[in-house]
Amino acid sequence: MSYSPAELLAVIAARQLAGVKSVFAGVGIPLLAAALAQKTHAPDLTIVVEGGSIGPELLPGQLPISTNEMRVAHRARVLPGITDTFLFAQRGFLEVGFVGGAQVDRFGNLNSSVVGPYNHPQVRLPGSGGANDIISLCHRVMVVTMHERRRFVPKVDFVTSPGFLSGGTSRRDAGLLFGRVSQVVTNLGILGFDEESKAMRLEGLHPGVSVDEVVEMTGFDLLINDQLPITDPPEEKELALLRELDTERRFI
Amino acid sequence: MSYSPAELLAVIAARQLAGVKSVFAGVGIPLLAAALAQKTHAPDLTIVVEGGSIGPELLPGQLPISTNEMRVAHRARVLPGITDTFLFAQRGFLEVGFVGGAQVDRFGNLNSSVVGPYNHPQVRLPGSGGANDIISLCHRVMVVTMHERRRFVPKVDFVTSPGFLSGGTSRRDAGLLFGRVSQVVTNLGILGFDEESKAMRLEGLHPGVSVDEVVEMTGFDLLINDQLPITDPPEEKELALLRELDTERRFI
Amino acid sequence: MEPGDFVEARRRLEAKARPGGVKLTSLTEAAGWVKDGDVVAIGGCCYSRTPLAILMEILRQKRRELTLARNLMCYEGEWFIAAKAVETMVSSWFAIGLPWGLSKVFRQAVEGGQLNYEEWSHLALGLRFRAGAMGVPFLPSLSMLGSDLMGVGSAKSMECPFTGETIALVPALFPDVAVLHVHRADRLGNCQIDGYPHMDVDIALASTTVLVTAEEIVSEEQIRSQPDRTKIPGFAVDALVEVPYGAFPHECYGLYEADFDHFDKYVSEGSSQGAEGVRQYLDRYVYNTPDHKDYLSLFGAGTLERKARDAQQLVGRG
Amino acid sequence: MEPGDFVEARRRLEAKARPGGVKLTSLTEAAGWVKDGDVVAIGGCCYSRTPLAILMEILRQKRRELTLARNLMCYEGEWFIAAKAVETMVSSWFAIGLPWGLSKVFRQAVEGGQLNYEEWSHLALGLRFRAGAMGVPFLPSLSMLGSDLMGVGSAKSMECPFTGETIALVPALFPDVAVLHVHRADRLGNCQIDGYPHMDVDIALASTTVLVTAEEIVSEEQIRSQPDRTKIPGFAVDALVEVPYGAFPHECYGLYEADFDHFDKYVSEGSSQGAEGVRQYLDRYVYNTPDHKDYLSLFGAGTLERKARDAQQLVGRG
Repeated sequence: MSYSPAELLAVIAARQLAGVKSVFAGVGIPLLAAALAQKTHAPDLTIVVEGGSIGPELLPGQLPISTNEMRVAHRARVLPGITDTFLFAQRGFLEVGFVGGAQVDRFGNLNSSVVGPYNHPQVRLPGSGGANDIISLCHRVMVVTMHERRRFVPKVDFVTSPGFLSGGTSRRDAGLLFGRVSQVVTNLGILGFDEESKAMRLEGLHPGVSVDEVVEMTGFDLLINDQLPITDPPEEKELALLRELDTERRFI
Repeated sequence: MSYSPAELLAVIAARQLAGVKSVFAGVGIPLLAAALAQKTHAPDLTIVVEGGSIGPELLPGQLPISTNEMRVAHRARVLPGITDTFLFAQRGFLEVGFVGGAQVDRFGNLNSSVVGPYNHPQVRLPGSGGANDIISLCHRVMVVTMHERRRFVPKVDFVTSPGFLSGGTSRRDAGLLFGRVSQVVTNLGILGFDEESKAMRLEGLHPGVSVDEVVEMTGFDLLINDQLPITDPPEEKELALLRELDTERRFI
Repeated sequence: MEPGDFVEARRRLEAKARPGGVKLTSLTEAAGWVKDGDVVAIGGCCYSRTPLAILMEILRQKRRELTLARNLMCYEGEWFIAAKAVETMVSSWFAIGLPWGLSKVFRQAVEGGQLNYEEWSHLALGLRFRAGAMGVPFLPSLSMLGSDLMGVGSAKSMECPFTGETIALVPALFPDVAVLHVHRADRLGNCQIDGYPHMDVDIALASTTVLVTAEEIVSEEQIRSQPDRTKIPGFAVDALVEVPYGAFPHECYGLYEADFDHFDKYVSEGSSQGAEGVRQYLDRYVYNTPDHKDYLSLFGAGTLERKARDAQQLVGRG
Repeated sequence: MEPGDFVEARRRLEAKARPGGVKLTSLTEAAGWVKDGDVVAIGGCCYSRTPLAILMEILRQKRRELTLARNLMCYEGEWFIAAKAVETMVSSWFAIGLPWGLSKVFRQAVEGGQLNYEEWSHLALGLRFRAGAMGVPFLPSLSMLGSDLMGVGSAKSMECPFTGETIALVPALFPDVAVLHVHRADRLGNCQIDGYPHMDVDIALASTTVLVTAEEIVSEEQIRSQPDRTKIPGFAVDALVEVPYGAFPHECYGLYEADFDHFDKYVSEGSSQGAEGVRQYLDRYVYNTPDHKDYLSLFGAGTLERKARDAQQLVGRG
């Protein structure tokens, strides 16, 4: 069965949620992945969305395009204020978070603010939104992104969302006592971070992808695991569930 | 028309609310005074009660006996949480507060915690409740109390609720930038504080009360104004309104 | 846990792997979460929405050396003193209510040195719970500055780095257990409270373990039909028990008024005789009533119905 | 006002003697409270409950040199840039929404140096409003620590006096004016919001002047019958205007869904051509529509009704 890169991302991200009880998800692929996980590997999963929605259900064919709209509140159990929603994460209630960004570097730092200097940017991007908070406050965070050389840079121009900063203990030293970037899920493979140096490491490949291809699409020296398991391809059931949700194929 | 000391207190306190727009009132005399003011001198008065009730109306004959019960929420317009209710005062929304205490001293400090040392008290009293917050956070605060020598002490055993502390600028120096004890309304007269020293000063007498009587009932050296206007006695209308509210004469 | 230790508080929350599913259990099992020596925070305020049913069950289970934290303590505080179940109380006020004067039991316990009493201003204690709920070590305030309350607890003051002014810092309180009584919840523990919310939400979020009794367990559909009324999310709740009249003879907004006649009786026959009087009351009302229905039967159905009518009238639905 | 200056903020609130009575007025008079150079905080979030009617009136009144503060900015931000009405924006995010990509107008303004953009994390900006609402100079948080966001605004960090850990201190934001759109209010300004409350309550309490549009002005009796739904007390409100569809074509929870077809049109015919395209849009939709009814007539009654039906369906009342 064929599938798009976005479908692959959603399926792989969903599988990482096996047994997880709460997820802080943004709209698009993260929300689809969370909804898929709920129907497959994580029946007790509570989805939390930053606009202030706990436990919503997605309406097939009417997926939300912002974290603050009725489609994301559909059949929710709680509708807290936005600040309170983030404070649930700061207190420690939310296990897994999803983030993305225009740039990601070898220590998992993300940039969604500016290309170039902050005060005179070449490109002004939309900014953090909740990304900085999610990466700082959830137990663990998954970066979900397309794997492109212009995106995987040696050092982000601006640390919007702190990964492991300059590696080693620098994240902890800055006062970020909780949470960590646990995985980077891309359309090419699954990456993690070296326990000591916190440098990014290739840990798995998706079907049909070579190490060379990953290296080619990565703008910095990547650590590479000795063992590189090949991802099980998306199952028919997983794809069917996704496509039932995103009937318009807006995101997948 | 004859009236009880409690009725006198309620009437005088109500008159001090002329033109006031918001009052933080506890149950008993303060709430009666606020309700009376609303019907006479302060039509736009919003009553706020610490249990979390904004704009309630008293039910004649069913006056509340705690700040946290349905009688104090009757016909309220907002029912906020308790912490949020006090935060309205901290932000500066609430003009006048009422407090009382087992002891009050010449600088308007109040004690409702302990007689004797804190750790080995002769008498353990109920404690601050919201009194400390009200006196620290409202624009101005009125102490409403019976005038007794054992109550008007030179120095309170324990500062539960800070008046002017040790006088002069000491209240401001402690970080209490806002608010002040503006008046002490008793069954004998009306007292204020010297602008410089912040020592308590007799500023008015109720009908039939002599200066000697006030001095006799005060356990410290009281400043005494040259001019001591005599309070207008409670009017029939004021007493009638009070008695319509407290039909059981529970508090008056 | 030390005041303000947000790191340890969060680690405990992360470690306990709070269940995500159905939280329904019995009063006995719910109260079983409480261990000797725990810091137990009590929801409601004074005689409003006090979780009496579960507090009674904690007494039946003979817990010891507890710390109780509640913004305004009512006579449930006397019970724990008389039962020798409490070592320290953290509160801003302790009495039964204006008409009943000072608490003799409380006075004797503190004056006699059997009870540590840690006094905070009402707002300061609220901010301690809120700091806990927010997962931060402290909150700034102007409350308590200059007063002797600064010296009896663990508050600190600092120079504000933005304005140079003196600010009080109130440390987070992270209770081991919260006990709360709410109007309704679904089986996953999503709780709705009507009327004044008191400090229950902050207490729930600040505590490591949260035990809730609800007047009514309702369908998930019902909660979902009014999600903007849900105050406590299910992921913050460990145990949930349906207990109608679970706060009685204290009040529950809109559902029943407090039974002040019973308060009179409690004081005249019980607590006015000090701890021994309270123990006799507990024998009759708590230890000899194995469950909450037995307890309620001591009040009579007529009383319960009358108090329900009074409540409806007071909130304008009578 | 400097970030965190709670003293000045409180003095302003005390000085203005906020009226206690009826707050009803016209859109023109309400917007008249805004002065050139003011810091204006905008309620709602992205395209939800944006107070568009009053924002349009502020544009009609040709205000200049404003600072706009909003957690997630949607295309109303482009309007103020194109109208040369804004000098600085304080936000955590600026775009129109995923399908419409980056905002060309925003990019050109920032990249060309015509707009100061102060970026905060979403939580940090929320805490700035909350600190303001609480009347304190700052709130502690873990948000933004270690990131470059610490360097672009006025946040500080400190060693926690209770735990020794590093904590970020986010300074209070005290806007001069708040503009908010709510579901209903009584004439005294007691406001109820259905569904997600976003940050409106904190924004209202933090601001010196509060201007509210409501879908419906209801009786005081109605507010009093459900006081636990009231989010903003009347004493925090200066001006109140009844404006049905006051957020349209943005959404209002339960009442109307956003009109994404109009978004498409706005982008393709307007903002994709940059500031000039937006100015042409403003000419048609704002400057040439003297009041909100004229503006709504451009969308057609059929659209408004359809969006109302969609909304009811989404919240389960369809």
